[in-house]
Amino acid sequence: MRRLEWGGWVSVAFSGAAMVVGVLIGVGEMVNPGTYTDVRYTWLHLAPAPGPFPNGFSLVVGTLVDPISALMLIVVTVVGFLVMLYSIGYMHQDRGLPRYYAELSLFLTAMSGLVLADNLLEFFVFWELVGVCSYFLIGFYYEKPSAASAAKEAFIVTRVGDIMFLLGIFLYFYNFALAGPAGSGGWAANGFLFVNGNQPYLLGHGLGGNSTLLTVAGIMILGGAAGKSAQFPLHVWLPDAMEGPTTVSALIHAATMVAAGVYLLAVASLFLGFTSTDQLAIVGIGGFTAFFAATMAVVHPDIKRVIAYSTISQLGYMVMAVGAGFAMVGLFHLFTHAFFKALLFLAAGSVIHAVGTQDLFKMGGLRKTMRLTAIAFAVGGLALAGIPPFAGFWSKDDILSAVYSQLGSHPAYWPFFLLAFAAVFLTAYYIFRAWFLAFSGDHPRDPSLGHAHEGPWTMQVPLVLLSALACGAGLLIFVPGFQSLLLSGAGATGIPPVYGTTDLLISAASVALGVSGIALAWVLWGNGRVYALPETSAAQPVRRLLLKRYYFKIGYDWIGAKGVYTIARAADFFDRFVIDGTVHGFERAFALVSNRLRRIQSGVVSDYAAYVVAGLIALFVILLIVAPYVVSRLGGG
Amino acid sequence: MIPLLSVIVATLAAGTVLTFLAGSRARWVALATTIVFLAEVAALFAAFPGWPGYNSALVPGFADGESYSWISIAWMHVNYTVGVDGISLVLILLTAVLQLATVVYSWEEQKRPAAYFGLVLLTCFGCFGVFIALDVLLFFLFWEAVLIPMFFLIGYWGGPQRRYAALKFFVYTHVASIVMLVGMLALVFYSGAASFDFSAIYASARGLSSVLQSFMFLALFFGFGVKFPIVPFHTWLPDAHVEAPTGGSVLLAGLLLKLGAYGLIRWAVELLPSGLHTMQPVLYVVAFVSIIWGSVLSLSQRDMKRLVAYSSINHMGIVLLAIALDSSLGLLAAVLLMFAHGIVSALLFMASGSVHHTFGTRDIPAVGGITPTTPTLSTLIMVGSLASLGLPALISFPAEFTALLATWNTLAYWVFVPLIILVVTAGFYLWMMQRMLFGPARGIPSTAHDVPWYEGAAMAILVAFTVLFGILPGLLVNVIMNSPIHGFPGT
Amino acid sequence: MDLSSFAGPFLPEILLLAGTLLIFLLDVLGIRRIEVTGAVAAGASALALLFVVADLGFAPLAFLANLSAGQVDVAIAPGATPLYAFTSLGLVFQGIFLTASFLVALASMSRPSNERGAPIFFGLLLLATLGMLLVTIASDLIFLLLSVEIVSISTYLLVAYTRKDVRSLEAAMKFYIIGALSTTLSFFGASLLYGAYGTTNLFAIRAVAGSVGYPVLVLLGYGFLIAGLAFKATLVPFHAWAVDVYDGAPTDVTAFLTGGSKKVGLFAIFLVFLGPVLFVAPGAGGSPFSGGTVNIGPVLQVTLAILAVLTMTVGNVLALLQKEMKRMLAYSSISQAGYMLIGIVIGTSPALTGATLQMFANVFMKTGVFLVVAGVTALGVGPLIDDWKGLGTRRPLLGVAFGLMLLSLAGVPLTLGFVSKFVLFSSAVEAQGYFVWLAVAGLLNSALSVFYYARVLKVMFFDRPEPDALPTGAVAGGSEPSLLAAGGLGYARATAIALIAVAVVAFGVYPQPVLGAISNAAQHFIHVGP
Amino acid sequence: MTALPLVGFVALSSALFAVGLFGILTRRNFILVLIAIEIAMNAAILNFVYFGAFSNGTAGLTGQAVAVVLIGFAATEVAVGLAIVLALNRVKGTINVAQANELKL
Repeated sequence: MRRLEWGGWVSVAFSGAAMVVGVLIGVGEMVNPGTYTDVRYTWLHLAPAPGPFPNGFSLVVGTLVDPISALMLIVVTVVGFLVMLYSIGYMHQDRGLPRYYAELSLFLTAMSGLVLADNLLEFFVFWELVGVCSYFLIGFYYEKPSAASAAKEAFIVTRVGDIMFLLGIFLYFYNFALAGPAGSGGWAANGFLFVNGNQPYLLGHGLGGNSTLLTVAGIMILGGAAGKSAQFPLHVWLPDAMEGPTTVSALIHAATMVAAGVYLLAVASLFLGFTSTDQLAIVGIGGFTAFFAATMAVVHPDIKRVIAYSTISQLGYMVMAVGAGFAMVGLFHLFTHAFFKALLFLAAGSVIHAVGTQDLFKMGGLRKTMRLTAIAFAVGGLALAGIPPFAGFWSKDDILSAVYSQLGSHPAYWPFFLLAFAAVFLTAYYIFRAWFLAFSGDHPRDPSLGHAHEGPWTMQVPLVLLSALACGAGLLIFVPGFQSLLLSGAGATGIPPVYGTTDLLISAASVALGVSGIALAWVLWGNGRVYALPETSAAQPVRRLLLKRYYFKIGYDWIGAKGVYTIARAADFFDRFVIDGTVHGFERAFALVSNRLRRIQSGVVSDYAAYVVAGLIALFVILLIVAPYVVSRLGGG
Repeated sequence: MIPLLSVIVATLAAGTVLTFLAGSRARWVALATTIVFLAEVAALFAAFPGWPGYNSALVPGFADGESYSWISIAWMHVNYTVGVDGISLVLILLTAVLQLATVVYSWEEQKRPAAYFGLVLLTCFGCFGVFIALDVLLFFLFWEAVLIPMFFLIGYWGGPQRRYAALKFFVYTHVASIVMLVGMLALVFYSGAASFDFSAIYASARGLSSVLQSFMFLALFFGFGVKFPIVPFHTWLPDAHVEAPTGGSVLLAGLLLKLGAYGLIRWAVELLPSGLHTMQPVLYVVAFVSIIWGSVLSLSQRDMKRLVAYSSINHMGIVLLAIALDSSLGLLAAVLLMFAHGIVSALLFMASGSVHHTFGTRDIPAVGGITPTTPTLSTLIMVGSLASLGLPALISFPAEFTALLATWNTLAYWVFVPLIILVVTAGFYLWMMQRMLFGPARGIPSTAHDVPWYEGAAMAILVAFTVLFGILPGLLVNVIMNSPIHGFPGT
Repeated sequence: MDLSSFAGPFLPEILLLAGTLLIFLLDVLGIRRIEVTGAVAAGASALALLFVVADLGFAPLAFLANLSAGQVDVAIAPGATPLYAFTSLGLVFQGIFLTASFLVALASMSRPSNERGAPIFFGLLLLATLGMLLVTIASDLIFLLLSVEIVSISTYLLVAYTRKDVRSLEAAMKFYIIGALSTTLSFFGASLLYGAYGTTNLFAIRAVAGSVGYPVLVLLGYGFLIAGLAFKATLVPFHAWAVDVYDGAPTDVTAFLTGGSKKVGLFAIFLVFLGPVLFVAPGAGGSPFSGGTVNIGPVLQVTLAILAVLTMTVGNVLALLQKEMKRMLAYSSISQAGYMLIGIVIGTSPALTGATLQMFANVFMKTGVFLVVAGVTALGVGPLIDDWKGLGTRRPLLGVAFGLMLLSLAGVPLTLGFVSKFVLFSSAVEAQGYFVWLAVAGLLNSALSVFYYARVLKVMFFDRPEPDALPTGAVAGGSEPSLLAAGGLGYARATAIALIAVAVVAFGVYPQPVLGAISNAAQHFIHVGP
Repeated sequence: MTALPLVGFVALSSALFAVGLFGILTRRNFILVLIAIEIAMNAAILNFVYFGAFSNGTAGLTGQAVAVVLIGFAATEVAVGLAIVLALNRVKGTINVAQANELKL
């Protein structure tokens, strides 16, 4: 046990160091953009040759620090360090801790690599690596079949997105190999780097007549992002990913990895460029997901899954913002969301740590024994609900305003805007439903959970720090340097800066929705009691639909387990009995024929003489009739 | 100039003979041979890129070329001609690595070890010969020399159905090599090549009419394709793998399948460009079917070895696809994939062998939750599976990425077929891991213990290569592209 | 005629005749020891072999050469009808036959010394070989057929020489009846050809082949001839006798039959059919009944091709099913004849080279395996393949030697059998066109043949013998013979087997000397042969 | 002479040959088989005689010479056959060829 904790502290120390470096780099970039020069290693190089790559072809691995990666770097390293610290207390009773810390550290490495990647391929490499870390960590409690299953599901569903991402990369690499300013040799020759400029690289240089291809490529990128960021219809894996330790949920499945999809969209939007069709698709997916996921959170009894649905929903907001052309706004929400969502998870983890269950209906009254946690959860909830001045308000409000500002030129955004707007209400409702269920009332509804207490200081410190960030991170928007950091990103020009010019009506409406959501939660759940919805209620089918997650999970499982597996069984049957059966059929026929043939050796010499005479007659037939015919047909030998 | 290739041939021949005669010390002889072999391969690499005799008149287009007359009569000139280029060199490296891993893995082989190690060395010797031979007869000689030891490895050291499996392996590959031989002879005689040498045929075969080229290409494709194996001539592979001893499976998957691909590249694609061009649609169809079939069938397998075997069909389908693209990027991808699949499938077959030793069965539903009992084995299975499903930073990824990119370059949206299959591939590996490695412990005998040191060491060697070339694929790429026959850009 | 100038070219034949007479003389004098008579036979064969090799131009033996350059491969003047002609291909075949006879004689010296009939055996062996040598130089159909009959009649008696064994006598009876029937067919065919061509000289026939006005008569004649000679060459469906005879005859005789006398039939087919096969009438051919010209060459090619494929296939398929060692080898021997026939079907010098090399290889392989079988039978091993269980591990050297021969028969690389098949099938591809399919058929058959050879190997090396199934030696019961001892086999037989095993590998690794000589001979034969 | 007689003679020898073949196929007695073989052989000999007689010059002599040789050869062959019959009869006690069928399949 001593040894394991020592190992944990090593990870804490290193992630702490990483946080220091990460924040220094991030702030350094903020203060003085372009400080950090790139380091590159050429991974594969094809010399110039006729064909698709007349000027050659390079795939490189390198680093790129620019404002958005600086921002992400701060998020990753800060949340990473805090979660690592929290883990010391939270995980100390678990087995397999070396594996836990190793995998978590590997995740942080890969995530930093992803953030710093300077081209799509490198991005993809780290993208897959964070995916596999996520796979390992979801399946950390691998003895539990549900955890093992969830890990697999997460990997496969994101893999579906990944292949779209990969195809997107092919499209960019092949079809835009020559894109670039005159004399630069084209994009392929330069290693497909993300290039800073006044506008997205491909929109500026490579588009030509290929806007269809660019659209398709953008859709593919969206597919990849949807897989990673659990957007509709690839959202199913994230709630199940809650099988992992809560720390993992906080770090990977709330703050960082799931945000990589949004980050990818932002990167693509800023460096490569989307067409307006792409944008509509992205806004549509994001807006719909924001609402769709929120509805499922409304009824769920599991505290972590409620937060997970909320994550999906919030990611939907970010996607929508990027789609509408406000990549920086989306990233800002990503930034604040990382803190308050990590906070919510860690607070939930604190509760789970204390009571040993995730079922909200068994909890209750915990605010008395876990005051700090209750406050932290409340702070996170307020931030999530978009109540000023908490962090979530600023960023979410920016998103709504930004999308709203585009409605005039893009009327097709309207329905998605409304869905996202409605989701604000749901968000506030479900998160406070969770709060009331867990913390209000007199005592836990399940009597066995009576001995709840706060965790050790390693758990409390991160809660406090994250609470502070959840309160204050949004206020960074008033720091001029930060604002300019966000505005200095490539492609920022041409997009109306929305900071500070927030549409007040939108703000007021969203705050009102948030408050009314909280109020409804209070009315329904504020006294700590639980009401059973009557079986005959008209709402029952809706509740069941929501609890069944709109049957998506069941449907996907059916496709996987029944559909594909049945095909596989059928193919196996075909393989064994038709393909192999044909071979065996030949074998049997051969044995049959040769056994008959064998009988001609009767042992009686007269028979042999008869064969000779028969052979002679056959020879005459061949020589006089068959062979001349064959020869005349073949025209000689 | 030292005739390095002949020195290696002599080393391997002497080592093989000595191993057969060494009795109980056979493993040491085998190991010593392997280490000398590795050192000599290192010497081959050391001279890169300024290889001796590169592009010489004797064996144009190849390094370390040697040529001696063997049979010379009026109408038939057979030479002992050898040489390497980037493509063969990479596969020679694979041969040496897998030989080392196999010898180490089988360290405690109890059943007639001298014969076992001798046959292992003979197989690798044959593979090495195939990769350096530049004469039709010499090539065929080595080609067949691989077949026989493998037949015995399966037939004597194999599982319960070994006779059937060995026979099936033999029938399929032997019939295929006959068709291949006819194709090669036709190549020589129809083109009027001055000798059986690769370079002589290379000089004359291009003059053949496109129809003739197509027929010959088809014959060669069938001959080499069965070794790939291509659907529907693949059913020997799962049976052979399931019944073969682990060492046999490793060599079978790691090397023998590569012989088919290498043969196709060297003796069909390079010599019959317009044949390839005409037959391209056929190759595409076969490749796509193999990719889909291998992957889908893996999904339904219960036996771990069978699963990996079918996944080999899938991977080799991608190799075929990459070759069929007829582009330099595709060829590069094919060779990378061959190397990657050689290492990774070897790792997975070793892992399934260890599963069998440890738990007495390879039936996936029968064993579960093995990770606490055998953490090392479990980790190795994970690394192998993840590498096989194409995780970046492991060796398959650069290969598959290049292959798919090349496919996109040539076939555009058809790339969806292998791409979607990537999901299925991930699916069956993950499902296997879920059922075997994770979940509550199930069917684990009380005597189960983690892998012995030699098995672990063998797999560790492969893992090292998996990671090394996964992170630095450029090392391989630079060598592969040093193959002037292909006109790779930059050579 | 100056005797010496007559004796010179025929020195090998004279040697064999002298050997025969000496053996019979010794018999009369009461000297019947097998070592003595065997040594005479082996010595005569070996000496004759040396002369033939010298005549073929093997430099180190040049001092033994007795054929001058003007006597071999001489182009025959138009109109000339010599009874015999020396061709280097004929000399190669003389070498082949003498090798067979030498090996069989050598090995047979290890037959039980108390066996009766040794002088008859060795005398007839030399006499049959003499007939074979005469076949190789024949250039007249009647001369050829009579020479073949010398072989036939000698071998009928060879099969029956023990006079006691009921199986041998049954074999001899079958051999005789089918042989006599075939002889009749041959001569009847020859008579029809004589009627059609007005001559029995092969050179004359070659000159006019196909251009006569009686195509039906010619084709009927060739049909009879094919049937008659196919008996000797064991082509399907004229093969049925061979299995029973090879099985029933004393195994050393079988070795000679398959190694030597079968090749006589094949070489006779070469001699008779090369000329007609090479003849292609100008213009398109038609039916022989339509009165127009018939492309006798292609017609014969198609016919012989059918026979070749049928022979190799049926032989192989039936060998697969055999449980008895000798019968299995007999069927395999039949299938080998199919391969060799390919050479004459194609009728090019590469094809002749391939077929000749195949026969050269076959002398070692087929004679070898039967010599081993004879030795092993003498050790008390039963007739079934399964009776050979564990032989390879009990007697490793014998096992390895036998294994090498089987591998060679199966065409495994680095053996003589591989080289010969490779050259033969290469020649089929070299001829291009439809001949490629002959190569495919042959190769597929050779793939099939691997199974029954592999089965023997498996039984010998992998199967555990039942307890006491394998006597350790007829001489010293009980104690295991040491690895190197010839125990039980006899030193002469062991020497012969060792020689064969070495030859199979040596020529397999470096075939150039033999292949070069055969290739030369075949090239000449195409131009100056009958 | 006209062409007709030759055709007739050939027909005769062919008939003779057919009789011989018939005998070989149907007789079970070794001696009778030997006789049948001789009949067939004589058909061939007759052929040589006719063809020789009907052809011109020295070519015609060949046929006659061959006929004589073949008569001698046939005698030899029969002698060998009789030797085998005797030996077989001694060991097996029968000269019925159909009963010697130990070697088969």
